[in-house]
Amino acid sequence: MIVESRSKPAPEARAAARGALSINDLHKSFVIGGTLRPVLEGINLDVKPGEFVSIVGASGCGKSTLLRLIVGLDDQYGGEIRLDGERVATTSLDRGIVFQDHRLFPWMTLEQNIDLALLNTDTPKARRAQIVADHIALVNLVGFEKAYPHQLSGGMAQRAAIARALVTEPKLLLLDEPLGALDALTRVHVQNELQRIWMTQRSTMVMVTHDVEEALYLGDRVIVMAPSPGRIRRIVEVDLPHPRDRGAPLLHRLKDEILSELMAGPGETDNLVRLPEREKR
Amino acid sequence: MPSEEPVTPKPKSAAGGAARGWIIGAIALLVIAGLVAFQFRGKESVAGNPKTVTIAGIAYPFEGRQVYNGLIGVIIEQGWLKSELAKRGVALAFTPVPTAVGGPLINEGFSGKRIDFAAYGDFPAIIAVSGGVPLKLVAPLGQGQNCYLVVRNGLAAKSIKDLRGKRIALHRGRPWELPFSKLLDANGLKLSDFTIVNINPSATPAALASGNVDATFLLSDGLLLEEKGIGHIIWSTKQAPTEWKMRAELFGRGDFVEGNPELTQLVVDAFVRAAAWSADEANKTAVIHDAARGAMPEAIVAKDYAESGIPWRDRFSPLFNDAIKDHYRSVADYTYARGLVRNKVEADKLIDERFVTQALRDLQLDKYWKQSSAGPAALAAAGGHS
Amino acid sequence: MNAVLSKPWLRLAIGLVAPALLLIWWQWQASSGDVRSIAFAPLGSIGGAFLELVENGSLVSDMVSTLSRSLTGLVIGGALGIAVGVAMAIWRPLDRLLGPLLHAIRQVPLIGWLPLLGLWFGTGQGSELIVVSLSAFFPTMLNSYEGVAGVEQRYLDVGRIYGFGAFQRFRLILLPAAMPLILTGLTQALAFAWIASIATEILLGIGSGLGVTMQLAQTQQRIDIILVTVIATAILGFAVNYLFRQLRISLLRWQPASL
Amino acid sequence: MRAGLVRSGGVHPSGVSALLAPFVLLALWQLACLTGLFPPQVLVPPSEVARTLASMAASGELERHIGESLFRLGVGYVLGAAAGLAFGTTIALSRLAEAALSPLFMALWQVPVIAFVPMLVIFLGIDEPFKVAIVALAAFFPVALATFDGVRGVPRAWFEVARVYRTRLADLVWRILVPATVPAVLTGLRVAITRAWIVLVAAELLAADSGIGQMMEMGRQLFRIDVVLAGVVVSGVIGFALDRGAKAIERRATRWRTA
Repeated sequence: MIVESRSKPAPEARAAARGALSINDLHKSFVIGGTLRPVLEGINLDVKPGEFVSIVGASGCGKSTLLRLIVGLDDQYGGEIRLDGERVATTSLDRGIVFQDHRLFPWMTLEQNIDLALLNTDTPKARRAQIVADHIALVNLVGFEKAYPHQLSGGMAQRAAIARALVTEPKLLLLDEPLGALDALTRVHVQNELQRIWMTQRSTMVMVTHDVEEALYLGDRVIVMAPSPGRIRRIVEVDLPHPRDRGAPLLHRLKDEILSELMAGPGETDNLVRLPEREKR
Repeated sequence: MPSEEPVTPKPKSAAGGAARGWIIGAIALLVIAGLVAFQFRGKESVAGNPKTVTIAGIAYPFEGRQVYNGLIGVIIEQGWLKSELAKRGVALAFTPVPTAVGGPLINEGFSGKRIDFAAYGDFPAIIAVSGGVPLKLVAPLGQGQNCYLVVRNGLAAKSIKDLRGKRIALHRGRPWELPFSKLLDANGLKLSDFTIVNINPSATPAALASGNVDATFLLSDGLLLEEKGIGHIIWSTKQAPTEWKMRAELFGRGDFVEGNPELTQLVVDAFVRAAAWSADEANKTAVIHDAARGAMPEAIVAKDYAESGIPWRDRFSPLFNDAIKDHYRSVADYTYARGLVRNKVEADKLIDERFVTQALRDLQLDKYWKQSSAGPAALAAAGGHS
Repeated sequence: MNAVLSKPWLRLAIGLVAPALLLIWWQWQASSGDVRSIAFAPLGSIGGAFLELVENGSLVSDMVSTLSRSLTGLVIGGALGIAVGVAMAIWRPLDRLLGPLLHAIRQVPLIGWLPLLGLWFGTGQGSELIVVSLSAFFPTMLNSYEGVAGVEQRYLDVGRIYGFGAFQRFRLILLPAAMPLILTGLTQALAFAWIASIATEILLGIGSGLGVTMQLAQTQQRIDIILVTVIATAILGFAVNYLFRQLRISLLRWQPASL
Repeated sequence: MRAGLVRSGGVHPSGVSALLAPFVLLALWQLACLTGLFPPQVLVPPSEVARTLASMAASGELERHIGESLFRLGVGYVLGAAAGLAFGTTIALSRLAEAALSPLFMALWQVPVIAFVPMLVIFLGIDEPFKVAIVALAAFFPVALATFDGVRGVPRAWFEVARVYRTRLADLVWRILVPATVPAVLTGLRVAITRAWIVLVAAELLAADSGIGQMMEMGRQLFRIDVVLAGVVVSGVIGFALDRGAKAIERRATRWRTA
């Protein structure tokens, strides 16, 4: 097992071999109104353990569907999705996910919401309280253990959802536009938190976002997808150490490049204002 | 440290709130458990005795329990029947039935063979027999109940003739429909000469008081209407031959009576003993007091029982006579004619006199009651029937 | 205006204005002397009847008897209602199979069942409890079904992600999410069980209960006693409803405060 | 495979399986009668009940009963529901009205209709107005309660928007209140239909020459359990149709509201 050393060795480095995601020739289509509509086609992607990959693309390029397939909520697909060699069929504690709407259970306190993730793990009961407390500290929510979701702000709820996803130490953490619903200021804070957590936890992360800047700031690689049917147009390497400086010229150059690519579109002469298609959840 | 967003009020100390919540919850559970237990108290299961004689009777709510006002009440107090049956290893059980829905409940009990005997009205009994439940009239219970024709205030009507074309409240399908039709026949009238309004007795006082109906025909609650000043009585079965009254008897299930003549004899003996006790002038006040428990006020019961024509002793006479046979023939004819029953009942087959005659001999009471003298003479007083 | 309404004792005072007006109107009807005095007993005689019933202890025993019968019916009918409602919401074929039948039976009035109940359970102790439980069963079943069927798929997804078994899904997601509607069902069931309890006391003939006293008062044309039982029903009903609302508030403290 | 729990509003139980359970029940019932274990007079076989229904339908008696009952239900329900809507909205919108009227409302909500009979007879006589009033009373309470919950459920922000644009009361009610409260109100209307139907039958027991309730009461008095069971079938079917109709309206009206 090769322990890959990162530029800045994290204090409790996880066994680096976990969390290798490989997707080959993935295709998926929905039956909408009787006709078969392809949503994802010919997706090939390999994510190395501990790597942070961002996926960016116009709405309707199937990025959320891709995540639902990887996490196992939807098991109807062609092709292969393997995590550390195991084929992905249904949900498993090895693959965590954070949704755009935080989906904390309104009837549970913050503590209970995070603790429920450990319910079916083999962590002994005694240690669970400690693990939950650690993760609440990790996302800076100390003092709100007994709060109900309706008593938390959007940003705090989103951080709680991240804590819940991390508490099972999943090999792979998926983030489906986790910061989409937050205001700009909170989003920057949570991005920093996310990066700090990623560097300490060292788990593999795949984040879907519509914000190119965010994708570049956080991702080792940025997958640019094209819509209908969803396919990978280009993979952009971001060769900068973490934590990164938001003002780095490389980031700006890559941002303009990706944006122009996204805006150009593959030769379709559709007008700019196109009614956003309701993305299939 | 990223600055915190404004947060809604800090969650109150959950520990304090939760503890108080648990205490309230515990108290609430205790109260509910207590109330539920209260519900299941006193539901002792009937002793699993192979042989049980079950007698049903109209029961009244009195001081939180069901009491039987008539002869059944006396039987229970005397305890003679219970001990006699116990000697033969047979248990005695009583089924209380409310006045509001007495007849149907007993008929359903009879057809389900859950009831062996019932002291109840003539109409429901005939209806049961015509419905295919074999019953036997094993003992007459006195002279029957009086019915009253009450007219609302401000209406100067002296007799049923004056009410022609008026609105009369009559609860259809109930036993006192028969004496009303006899009164009409005696006066050459028909039901169609009136607008008959079908109201439950509980809604009648208000209807009479508000003038929605001009008159009503019902049992002793008529006396109450008069006492409350809502109307005045212009006719009652006291002015008619005794067999016009609404009668109630002791009926036994046909197959039980055939199969267990000895037990039936004991039951009839008990009823005759109770009748003898009630017929004794000395017990008059006790009888009236018991009859008022959970039913009409005592004064009304006394007024209802007060009848110059019938001596107190005869009021409880268990003797069979032609008047009773005529009564049940007319009930059978009326219910069939009115389409209340689908097949006609043979009244004579209903009556089984063996047990009363035997009981009178066993209890040396055969000279206690004389055949009541009610005959054609009394008929004349009923308004010139030809 | 809001300042006035915020002080609890002032709210209570305003709350008593309408009942006071009702009593005055009542007294005016009762003393009108004509026909209406039949239905409107003057307050004095109602007070007298109240004391009479309290002295012979029948009012208290009636209230306890009716309250215990309706609460027992609520406990039995409610529990069954939640179980069946939830089962039908979780297991679709059961809903398609049982749903229409239960919704049809729900519409049948009490009088329809009495002969059959009398047949199977006799006129003895059991049948009135069954009737009361039935009347509590239906509203709870209906609301529990709507509660569980309405649970959002996104919460169930979270359950799947964390490997919830069927029982965990029920205890941690379905039940709490459906709790608001289940409590609404139970509140309705309480009112229906209460009314059914009084109806059975009249129709099935029971020893004691507010319905029994009401029926007896009607045959004896004691309007004042009827009104005492009505007032007792109203007060007891109001109290139990108030307790239910408090239970609801404490059980649903995770919900944002309403308007 | 556990069927998805997404709100099943759209899926209408397919006809066949909906009829399966009633059919099985009828078959069992017929079997029970043939065994002779139960008295034929009380547990009347379905074939017998069908024959009675047919003969009553032929004689036009059934049609008269149903016609009168539905007429009373219709008029009473519309009156009761309208009053309920108005009352519910007023006590929801105005804090003062709520403080003044809701205690009395919560107290009367539990009182059985039988208690109002003497008063109603005095004022309305014993013919149609009396029965219509009883039905209206039965429908009033659930609708008022549901409207209150519905209006109170409207987010306060919407009212503030209305105040900012100084919308007139009529627009406020029509454009904001009505669409927002439709789901809750419709549920209340649905509960009210069942309540009204059951109370109507009880009212017909008290004083009526026709109507389903009267038919069943006479059936029971005359030991014609087949007539009573015919009444059970008719009231079940009619009640079920009314309920499904209300549910269909509710589903169509709440289509815009995703779970």
